[in-house]
Amino acid sequence: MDVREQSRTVEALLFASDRPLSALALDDCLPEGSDIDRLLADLQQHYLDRGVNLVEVAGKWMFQTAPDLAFLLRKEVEQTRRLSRAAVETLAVISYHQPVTRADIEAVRGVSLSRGILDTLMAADWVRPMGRRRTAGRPVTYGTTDHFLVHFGLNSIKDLPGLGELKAAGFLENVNISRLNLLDDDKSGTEQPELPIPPDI
Amino acid sequence: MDVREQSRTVEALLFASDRPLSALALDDCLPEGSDIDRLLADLQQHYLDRGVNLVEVAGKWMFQTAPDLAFLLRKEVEQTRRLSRAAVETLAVISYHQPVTRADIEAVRGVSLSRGILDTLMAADWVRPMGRRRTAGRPVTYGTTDHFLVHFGLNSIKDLPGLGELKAAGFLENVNISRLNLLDDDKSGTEQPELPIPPDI
Amino acid sequence: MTVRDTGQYSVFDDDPAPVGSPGDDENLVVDIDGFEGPLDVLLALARSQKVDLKQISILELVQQFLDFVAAAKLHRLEKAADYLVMAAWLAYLKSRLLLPEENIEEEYSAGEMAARLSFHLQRLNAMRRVAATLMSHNQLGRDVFARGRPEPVIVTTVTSGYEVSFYQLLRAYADHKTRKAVADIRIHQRDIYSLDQALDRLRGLIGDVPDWTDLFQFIPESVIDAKMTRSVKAGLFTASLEMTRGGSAEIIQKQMFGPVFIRKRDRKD
Repeated sequence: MDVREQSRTVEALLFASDRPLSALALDDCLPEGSDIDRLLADLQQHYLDRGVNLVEVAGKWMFQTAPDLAFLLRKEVEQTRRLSRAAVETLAVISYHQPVTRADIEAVRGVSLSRGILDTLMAADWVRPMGRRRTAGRPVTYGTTDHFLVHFGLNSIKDLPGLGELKAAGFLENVNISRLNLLDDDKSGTEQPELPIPPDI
Repeated sequence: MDVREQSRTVEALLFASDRPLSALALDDCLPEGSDIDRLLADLQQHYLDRGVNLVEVAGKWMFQTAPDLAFLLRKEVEQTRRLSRAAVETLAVISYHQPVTRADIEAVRGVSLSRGILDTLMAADWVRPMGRRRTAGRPVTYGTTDHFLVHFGLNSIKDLPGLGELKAAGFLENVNISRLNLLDDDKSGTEQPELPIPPDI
Repeated sequence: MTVRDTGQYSVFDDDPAPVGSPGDDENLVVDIDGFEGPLDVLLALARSQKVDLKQISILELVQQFLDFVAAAKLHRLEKAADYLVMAAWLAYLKSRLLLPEENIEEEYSAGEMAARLSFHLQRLNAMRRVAATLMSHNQLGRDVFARGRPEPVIVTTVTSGYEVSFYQLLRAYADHKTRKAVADIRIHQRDIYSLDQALDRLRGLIGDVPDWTDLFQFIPESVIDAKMTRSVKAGLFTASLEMTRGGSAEIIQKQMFGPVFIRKRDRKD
């Protein structure tokens, strides 16, 4: 292994490591007689005016964005957040059972729908009000948006795998589907036509 | 911002990320009139023989360690869990034949698809449902994800190894049709011979 | 030889793998579990002919498979109906291959059937080869590595503040269904004749009857349904025991499975 290969090795190790590495640790990966200090110094020199620099922190080495470009990283800090488990489940229920009312969702999930879940799903532009059901109180029904389809790579809501397919794919262990389907038949209100929602909702 | 600074910017952004970035997203961080394609090509060239390379995967760009150093790095990082042979074969059938239905996969492999294979591949985010086929029963079809391409270092499905040969040999034609074509070009799909063999041979 | 699926994936291309070295048929030890179905066996057998898959002798292949199944029968073939069906089909193909073509008026000639089988084997073989190639490709996180210490920046044309994969969505729905399957146990309300009803009826009627009476005479006439009748009988019997225990009645049964008689009893007796 010549010096060039040694240098490439150190470069790759530092890049792939999830923590700063000491010269000693790096040296362990190199053949006997390698001059690790020299390799590090050369690499540092090579990266000196590039977009990333090789820096020594507390006696260990790591790659870091050049300080003058750090603003780039801060500028776009739009970290994606994780949806709560309840929210994912609510989204799943809405997508499979739409159009559904709040009460439907609660009936299906068996727990009351905490405030903020629907708001979150609507803010994410995955769920939208669809209309009003022609039943007492004329509750608002919810369904999924086009953006939902785009996000999950679906052409239409009919492309969601059915229960049989979920089971076949191994998602539903030891569950009797025919029984599930029966239970789902109590999905009320499917026959009632939806009323269009007024624009101020 | 001169070209040198633009290059440093792109380098810093790509280096900071552990997932591929699209040229479009990178371009958003550059001043008007920057030639992002040129910048990427130059960077790729610069890193060509270094320990870290700039690669295009799934139509996006990312830095990763040079493949020839794999033997050195492997011990550094925990081995990815081994897939069962059935899972690997299923992944291959899906990636080369996509979009495919369960029945297609079973026809090619000559064995029914056991539980735990599709959901494992989906959990690894390599495979996803694509839609439904317009045939009786409208079965769900499966295909590969962008993450699959990234994981295997492919820019697109067209880059799958050996794709051309498989195509030339007629192995990738519609699974069911090709079976019939082999026997009789004039036969329509409805007249499948009733041979006592499950799965279809 | 024995073949075991270790669950590990190996680069099996050009391995003369599963069926073992050709020629030692006499020592053929068969472990069906080692194979993924009959096509897998056939491919392994075909490979053992050590010729291009396009040139394999289907007849010889068929015979080898039939031998394989015959040997496997001694073991646990009942687990593998597919093998038997395939064997039946191959036996049929073999007979067709041996018979002169002109005597047969069927949709497919033996040659076509053989070609079709050959095509399937070639395709499976090809898929296995590319599967092996694919797995030997550089894999991210195994052979090549992304930045190990990514700096927290996400450069995307931000579409949504939340990250949920399709898998997570399906998983959530499936988990919900699984929980629901456990939670939603509905017990149908059953029509039963309660002990209280039976006691009321017996107490009300027993005074009107002077002597030993068959307990089942007290079954209300309105009860005609068989299930309900059973419930009423059980109720009345329990009630009669209860009343006997309390001293307000006595019961007698003269033979096994015979009728139970009841009569009112005075405490003073």
